[in-house]
Amino acid sequence: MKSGKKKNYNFIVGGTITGLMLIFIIIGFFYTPYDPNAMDPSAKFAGISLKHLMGCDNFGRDILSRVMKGAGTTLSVAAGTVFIGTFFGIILGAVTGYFGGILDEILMRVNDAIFAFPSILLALVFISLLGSGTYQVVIALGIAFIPSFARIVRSEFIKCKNMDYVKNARLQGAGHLRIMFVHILPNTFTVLLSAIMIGFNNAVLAEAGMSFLGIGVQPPQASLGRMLSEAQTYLFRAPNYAIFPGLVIILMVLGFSLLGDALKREE
Amino acid sequence: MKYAGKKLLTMFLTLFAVTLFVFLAFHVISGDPASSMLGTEATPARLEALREEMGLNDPVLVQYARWAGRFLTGDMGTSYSYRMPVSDMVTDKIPVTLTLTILAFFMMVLISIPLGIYTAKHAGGVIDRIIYIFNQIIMAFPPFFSGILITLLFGRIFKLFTPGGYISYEKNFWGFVGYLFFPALAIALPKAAMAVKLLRSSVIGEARLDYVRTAYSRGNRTNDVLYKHVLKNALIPVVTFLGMALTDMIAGSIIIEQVFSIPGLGRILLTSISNRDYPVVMAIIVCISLLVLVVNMIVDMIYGLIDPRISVE
Amino acid sequence: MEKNLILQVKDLNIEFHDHLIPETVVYDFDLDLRVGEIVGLVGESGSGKSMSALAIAGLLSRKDMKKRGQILFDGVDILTCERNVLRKIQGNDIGIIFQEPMTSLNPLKKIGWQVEEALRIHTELSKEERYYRVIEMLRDVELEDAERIYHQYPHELSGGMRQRVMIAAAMICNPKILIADEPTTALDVTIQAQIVELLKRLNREKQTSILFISHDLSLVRQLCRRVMVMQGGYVVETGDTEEIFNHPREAYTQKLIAAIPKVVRKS
Amino acid sequence: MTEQKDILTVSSLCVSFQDRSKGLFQKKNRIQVLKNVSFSMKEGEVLGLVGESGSGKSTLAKAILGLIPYEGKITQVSSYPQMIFQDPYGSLNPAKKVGWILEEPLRLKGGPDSAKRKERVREMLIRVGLDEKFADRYPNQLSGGQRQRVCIAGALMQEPRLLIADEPVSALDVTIQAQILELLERLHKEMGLSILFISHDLRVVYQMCDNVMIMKGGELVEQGTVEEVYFHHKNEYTGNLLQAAGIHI
Repeated sequence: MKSGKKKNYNFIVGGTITGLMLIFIIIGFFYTPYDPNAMDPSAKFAGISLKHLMGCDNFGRDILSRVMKGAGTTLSVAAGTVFIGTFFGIILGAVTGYFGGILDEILMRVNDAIFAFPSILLALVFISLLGSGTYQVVIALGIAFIPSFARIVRSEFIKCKNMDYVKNARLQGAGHLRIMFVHILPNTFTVLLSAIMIGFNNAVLAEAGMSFLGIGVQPPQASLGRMLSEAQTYLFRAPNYAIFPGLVIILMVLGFSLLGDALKREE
Repeated sequence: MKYAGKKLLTMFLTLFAVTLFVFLAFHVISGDPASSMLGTEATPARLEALREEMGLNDPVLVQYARWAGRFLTGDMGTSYSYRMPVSDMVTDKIPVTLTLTILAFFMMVLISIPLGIYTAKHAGGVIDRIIYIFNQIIMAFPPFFSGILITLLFGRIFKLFTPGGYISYEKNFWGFVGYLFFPALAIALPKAAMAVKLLRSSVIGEARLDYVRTAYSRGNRTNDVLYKHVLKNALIPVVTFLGMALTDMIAGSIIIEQVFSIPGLGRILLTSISNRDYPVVMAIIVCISLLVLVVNMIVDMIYGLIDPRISVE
Repeated sequence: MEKNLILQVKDLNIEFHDHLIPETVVYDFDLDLRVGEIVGLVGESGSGKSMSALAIAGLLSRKDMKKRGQILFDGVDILTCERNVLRKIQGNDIGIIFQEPMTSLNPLKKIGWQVEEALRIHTELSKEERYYRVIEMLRDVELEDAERIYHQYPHELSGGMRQRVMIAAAMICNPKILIADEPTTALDVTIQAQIVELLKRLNREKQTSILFISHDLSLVRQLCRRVMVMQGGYVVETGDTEEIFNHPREAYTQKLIAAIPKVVRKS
Repeated sequence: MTEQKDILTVSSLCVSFQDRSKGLFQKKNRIQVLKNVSFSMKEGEVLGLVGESGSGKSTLAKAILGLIPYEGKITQVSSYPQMIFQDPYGSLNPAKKVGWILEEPLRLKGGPDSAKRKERVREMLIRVGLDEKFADRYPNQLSGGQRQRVCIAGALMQEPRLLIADEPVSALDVTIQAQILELLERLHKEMGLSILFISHDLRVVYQMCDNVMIMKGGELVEQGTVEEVYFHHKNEYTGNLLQAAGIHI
C-alpha cells in the first residue's frame, strides 16, 4: 500500500474533539465542580465567572456540572441505542442476507416498512407504549435503529456470500454459522464501523430531541436536551444556559462525524 | 405501468400492516378505554354497558376492521382527555405541519442541489473546503438548537419575526407562511448539509465511471458532460435521500413546532402522549404514516421515471 | 510530416503524481500512424499501453499527471493545444472504444441519443438527417433491426451488440483514427472474431487508421500488419507483425510468444 | 497406459432454475441450464470443458460440487472435490491472512494441532512455488499470480483427488498464465491429481488436457481426445470456435 500524500485532517481534528469530549464526560462521571442538582438561590442566573465557568440556571444550579452529567447521560443512552441497533441489526442482516429466500423476503419487507419511518417518530410510538424514562428511551431508539443496521449488514452479506471465498469455505466443509460469523462478518467491519459512527450521531441527536420534548430522561437527572428546553424560556436573559449544552452536543456529533469521514476515506 | 401497480399494491399492504400494528399495540397497551372514559363514574354495570356499546367485547380483528372503516370515513374516535372527536382536533393541524414540512423541503432542495453541483465541480478548491467545514458543523446541530439560535438571532436581536407570534393560516395565509420561514430553515439546514455532501460525492463517483470518459471522447464540453450525462445518474441516490429527508422532516417538525410554538400536529401529539390520550396518538401516527408512505411511493415513481433499468427488473 | 502520416507521437512520457513518489507509467513512446493502417499495441497489464492510448485520444487530463513529448495530429499537438481545439478533434477525427461496453455507455440514455452525440456536437445536421445517419451507421456495424435498437437502452442489449454500438458511436463522424482499447477482451471468442472482422471491414472501406490495443498476441496477429510490444512503460520492440512473430529479437517478446499455448499435433 | 477406474461419472444430469425476473404472482418458467449431460472421467485424467459464457459450464461444476440441486446421477470416488476459481481477487477472504486461509481446511476437518497445521501450510506454500513468509500476508498484498497459487494451495490442503479449475488463468496476464499452467501440470504429475479444467480458451485447453468436451446451450455437443476434437471435429459449432480462436487446421 502506498501512503497518501495528504495528511488526514479529518482524523486528526475528529480524533482530538472526540478525545477531549470523552475526557470531559469521563471526568463528569466521577467529579463535577458542584452537585449538579444542588440549587443555590443566591446564584440564580449567575453569569460566567471563575466560580461558575458556564454560569448558573434558573434554580441556581451550576451549568458546567449539569452539562458534564448531561453529556454522560446522552453518551450512555447513545451507546446503549447503538449497541441494541448493531447487535440485532447484525443478527437480522446476517441471517436474511446469507440465507435469502422467503424468510428474507418477509423480514426485509417488514424491515423496509419500519425503515421508511423516521426514527424519532418510531421512538415516539414506543415511548407512548412504554412510558417515558431513560431505559425506555434506550429501548425505543434501539428498536428504531435496528432496521438501518440490518439493511447495511444484509447488503454486505449479499455481496460477500456470492464471493468465491465463501463457496470455497463451503467446499472445505465449513458450517453456515462459521461462514457467517468467522468468514463473512470481519469483511463487513469497515462498513459497519462507519455505520456505527453515523448511528451514534443520530442517537445523540435523537436522545437530545426526545429529552427536549420532555419524554426522555426525567428530571431531576441532568440531560442536555432537557436543559435546552428549560433554557429556551430564559433565552434572552441567560443565553449561556442554552449555548453551552448546545455546544457540547455539537462537539460530540462533529467529532464523530469527522472520524467517520476519515474512516471512509481510508478505504 | 406494471411497476407502478406493484408499488401501489406494496403501499397498501404496508399501510394495512402499519395500521394493524398500531391498532394492536395500542389495544394491548391502553387497557380498557371504557374505564378511561368513565373515570371515577365507573360502576361494573355502566362499564359493561359502555363496553358493549363501544364493541369492546368483539374479537380484536373485528374491532380493527370497524376502527379502520370509521377512520376511512373521517371518524377517528373520541379523545379521552377532551371528550371531543379526534378529527376536529387533528384536521385543522394537518395543513400547518404539512406547510412547514413542504417549505423546509423546498429550502433544502434549493440550497443543496446548486451547492452540491458547485462543490463537486470545484472539488478540492478553497470554497469546496469551506463549504465542507460549514457542512460538518451544520450537520452536528440538533434542529431544535438551531431553532433556538435562530430565535435568539433573528427574533430577538434582528427582530425579523416575533417569537411566539404565530399567525393562523385561516387569518392571513402569507403571514402564516412568513412566520413558518425561520422554523422551516431550522429544519432544512442540517438536511441540506447532508444533501450537499451526498450529491457532491455522488457526482464525483459518477464522474469516474467509464461512460463519462466516452462522453469526453466525443468532444463534449465539461459542462455538457456534467449536465447531460453525469447529473441524472448522480441524482439517483440523491432522490432516495430526498425522500427520506422529507419523511424525516415530517417528524422533525414535531420538535421544531415546540421551539417556535406552532400549533401543529406535533403539539397535540406530545400532549396526548403525556396524557395517555391514545385515540389522538393513534390518529396522528396513522396520518403521519400515510404521509410517509405516500412520499415513499412518489420517490419510487420518480425512480421509475429516471432509471429505465427499474421497470425491467 | 510525411504525406501519408496521420498521427505522430514523439517521446511521450507520462508521470503520475498522486503519491509521494512520482511514478512514470510511459517512457519515450514513439508512434507513426499512416492512413488506412492498423497498428497493434501489445502488452500485459501495467505495461502503459492503455495510458498511451488515452493520451492520444486526449483523455488524460487529470491534474495529478504530467505528460511530456508531442502527439501531433494534423499539425496540432494534442498534449498542449487548447481545450476547444482538442474538442473539435475528439469524436470528429479521433474515435475511441473501450474494453467494457457495458460501463462505457450511459445507462440512462437511449442508444440512438448516444450514437448521434458526436454528430450533434460536430455537425450542423438536422434532427432528421442525424436520425438517418445513425440508422445507417447501426446497419453498417451489422446490427439488425436498427430502428428498434435506436430506441433501446444499453441494458437491453448483449455484450457484443453493445460493443457494436460503441463502434457505431465512435465511427459516426467518419474519424480518421479509431483507437480500440482491448475492445474484445470482455467478449466470447465467437463474438470476438466477429468484432475483429467488423473492424477489418470498416478499416478497408473507410480507410480509417486503427490503433488496436490488446494483451492477446494471436488476436493482434490476425488484425495488424505492424505491432508494438510494451513492457513496464517502454516500447521494447516494434515492427512487422509476422517478422516479430517468427523472429522476435527481444527476450520479453520471445517470452510473450512462448507463453501462447501452441496447437500442434502431438502425435 | 493401464486401465484406470472412473473418478467421476455424470449421467443424464439436468439442472434448471426458476426464472427470478418474473414477479410474485406471475407464472414462473423454469430455465433449463443443463440438458441431459453425461460423461465420465478417469483417475488421473485432465479433462477440458470448453464453452462460451452462458453455456452452463460453471453450473456443471457447481452441480458436481453439490452446491446446487440437480436431477440425474453424479458418482464420485473421492468425496471432497475442491475448486479453484477464475477471479483470484474474489476467492481469498480479504479479512484473513494467507496462513489462516490455508489452515482453515485443516481446522474444519478437525485436523492436527496448531503447530502441525502451520508446518503443513509451510510445506504447501513451498510446493506451489511461494515463499513461506507469505503466510503472514493479507491477500491484497499479493499479485494476481501469487493469489492464484495460494488458491491452488488452499484447494490441495485437504488432499482431494479431483480438482475442478474454473477458468483458473483467464484473469491473468499471458506470462503469469503460463506459470500457473505449468504449476498445475506439475501438481497433476506429482500428486496424480485428476483435473476438470473449465475454460473458454481453446489453446490453453489443448495444452493442458487429455480429453475435451465442448458445451453449448447446456448440452455437450462434442467430446473426445483433444487430437480428435481439434483436428477431426464432427460438430459445426466446434469448428466455429476453433476458427474464431484463430486455430486453422
